Amino acid sequence: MAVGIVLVSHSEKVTEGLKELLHQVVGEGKIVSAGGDEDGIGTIFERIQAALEEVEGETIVFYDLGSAKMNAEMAIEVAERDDIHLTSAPIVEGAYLAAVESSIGKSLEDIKASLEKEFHIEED
Amino acid sequence: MAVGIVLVSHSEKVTEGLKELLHQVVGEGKIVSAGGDEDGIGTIFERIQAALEEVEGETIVFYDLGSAKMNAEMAIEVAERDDIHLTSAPIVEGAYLAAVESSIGKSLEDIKASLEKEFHIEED
Amino acid sequence: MNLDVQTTIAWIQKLNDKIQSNKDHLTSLDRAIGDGDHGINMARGFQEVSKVIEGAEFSSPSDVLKKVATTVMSKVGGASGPLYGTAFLKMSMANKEETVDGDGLAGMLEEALAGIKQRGKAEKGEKTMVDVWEPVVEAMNEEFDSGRLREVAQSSMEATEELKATKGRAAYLKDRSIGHLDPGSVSSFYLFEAMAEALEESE
Amino acid sequence: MNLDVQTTIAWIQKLNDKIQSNKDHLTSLDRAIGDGDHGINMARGFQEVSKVIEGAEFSSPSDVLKKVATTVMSKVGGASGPLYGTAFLKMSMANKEETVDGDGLAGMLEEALAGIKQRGKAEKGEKTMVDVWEPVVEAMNEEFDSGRLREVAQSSMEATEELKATKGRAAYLKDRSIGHLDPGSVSSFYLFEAMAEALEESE
Ligand SMILES: Nc1ncnc2c1ncn2[C@@H]1O[C@H](COP(=O)(O)OP(=O)(O)O)[C@@H](O)[C@H]1O
Ligand SMILES: Nc1ncnc2c1ncn2[C@@H]1O[C@H](COP(=O)(O)OP(=O)(O)O)[C@@H](O)[C@H]1O
Ligand SMILES: [Mg+2]
Ligand SMILES: [Mg+2]
Ligand SMILES: [Mg+2]
Ligand SMILES: [Mg+2]
Repeated sequence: MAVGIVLVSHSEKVTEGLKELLHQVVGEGKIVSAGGDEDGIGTIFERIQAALEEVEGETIVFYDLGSAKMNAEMAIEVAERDDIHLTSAPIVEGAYLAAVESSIGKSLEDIKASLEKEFHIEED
Repeated sequence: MAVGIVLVSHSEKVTEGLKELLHQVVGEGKIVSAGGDEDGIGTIFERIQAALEEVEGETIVFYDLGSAKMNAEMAIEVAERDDIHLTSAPIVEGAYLAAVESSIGKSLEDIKASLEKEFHIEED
Repeated sequence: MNLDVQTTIAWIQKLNDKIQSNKDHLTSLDRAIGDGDHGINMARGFQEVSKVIEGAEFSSPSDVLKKVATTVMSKVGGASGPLYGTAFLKMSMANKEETVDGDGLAGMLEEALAGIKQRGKAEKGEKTMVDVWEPVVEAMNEEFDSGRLREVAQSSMEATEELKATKGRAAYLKDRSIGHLDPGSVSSFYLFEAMAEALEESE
Repeated sequence: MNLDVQTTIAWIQKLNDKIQSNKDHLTSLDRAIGDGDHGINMARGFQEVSKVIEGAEFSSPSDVLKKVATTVMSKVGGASGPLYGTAFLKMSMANKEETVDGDGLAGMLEEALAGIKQRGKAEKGEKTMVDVWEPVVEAMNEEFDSGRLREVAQSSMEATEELKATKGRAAYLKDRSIGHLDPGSVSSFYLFEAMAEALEESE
């Protein structure tokens, strides 16, 4: 799987479960879960940062709610890499599409285009 | 919370985690998780059926992938109730919106309309 | 070429045998264009079906098929659970006679196909089990014959290799789905093969 | 009215004290229009901030604020984590002098506000902490004064009660958000109140 996937949700169970689901669909592949905070529901910048480091290379990041987005944006800025894309596509459905496309060797650009088409979103 | 929410995903962790997240946002409320199958990733008609029975009253059902949809449709047909709506809105983002609106007393019709607007979908 | 209770049970048991011995084959086909669980789903569900119909008493094929339907719905899971569940349910509703003749069988299969298409919203050519069920129904509507049933099921199953998927995960794979058999079409072939065998042995 | 290392530490410790003793208040405000975790998020994060700056040596206010920023980013979570994290980071970058005077302080706050707005994409009037930060920055740009700082922070915090939310969960609540104080605006008031107290005590 070429493009890595980072899952940022307020719930660690959601990202862990989603990761398992995607692994069953695409087999191996760089899918990293960065969900939850120390008291349960929330997101933590440090976990996202660690996830981005774990993936390396072209990466697409999914988030669930607005505050997860801010933490993800911050982690991406701090990483100072230009091969990471933060998408507003829905986390479960979007990550499924991205995982399948990545597993057949699509590039980050291709996957971005597919997400835009499928979910009627405009990415920057 | 007036309108109940049933979450159907291939992963039990996803629906359980999402349920916890929604409970933190809206407090108490009828949110039932019906995810996974006996071997892990999948959906099982029986669990959805049980979830629908547990909720009672106006209910909105979210699913993740196509086969979850079929199982949900079948369970809804068998239930022979006309107060259940199956939505194609994204499961995490859609259920969040629905939970918030339900918690402030919105009706099933109102929530359907909000989901259509927010996610550019057409519901029947 | 008539279906009675005993033949119906033999059909389903033969189907279960085929599924159990081809579990890995179905799973590896699904790994190529799906999520790799079709063998697991079918084996789990039909194991249960086999157990459930073994001890029970039935008054008609419809009776057996209804039991099969509800067990499949509850235990198979995935897309194939609701699809096969619907198929068996429609068959059980289509004909309630104690012994179903060739025309009756053709009518049952036709109803099952309609149920599958309604449930899955797939049309022929989209690389799903519909690509086996539809040619089979067309052929059996001309004349019900177990030899022809086996033949048409097999050739249309094989023809799914060249189709491009537009449903489910395989749809995202698009052109890459070409060159692989559709797993649900292969399990549907087993269903028809088992039916043909049971009917022939009952003669 | 100058900020040195010691005053900066006093400011942050006072802020932590206020957060710890108002943890339940912040949480119950967030329960009304958010998800009920603002007190928990802030108390967890600033507890850690307090511990981290206690032992350490710093050469400038900028130095202290940078440490606060990275700890807040890592430990607060939620929306307020990245927002306050960004605010403290921008303050630490805006002025690196050993002692920051009134003009320097106004400049720091202005940069922090810009960071919050860029991060959260909120404008004034949307019932967020911006509704406290923006009036404060405007007033301090005229003339930095601790009494005025406290006054403006308090009145603009109180004014959020009448605003309608358009961001985050509260946005879905729309009109129902009216009549409740915005939790992040209340914690922002504590930040400015603590700053005013620390500056006054250092004189
Ligand atoms: N919408 C559909 N209509 C008809 N058949 C379908 C549809 N979706 C899937 N199938 C059939 O089901 C098979 C896959 O079943 P299975 O692997 O058990 O379920 P899942 O796809 O949920 O993992 C496919 O090979 C195909 O024949
Ligand atoms: N986009 C935003 N821009 C500015 N401030 C925001 C924004 N979103 C939330 N806030 C502030 O954060 C506060 C909520 O913080 P907190 O409860 O800790 O995070 P969360 O909303 O993720 O649970 C709100 O009261 C508001 O003042
Ligand atoms: Mg499968
Ligand atoms: Mg499956
Ligand atoms: Mg909150
Ligand atoms: Mg929160």
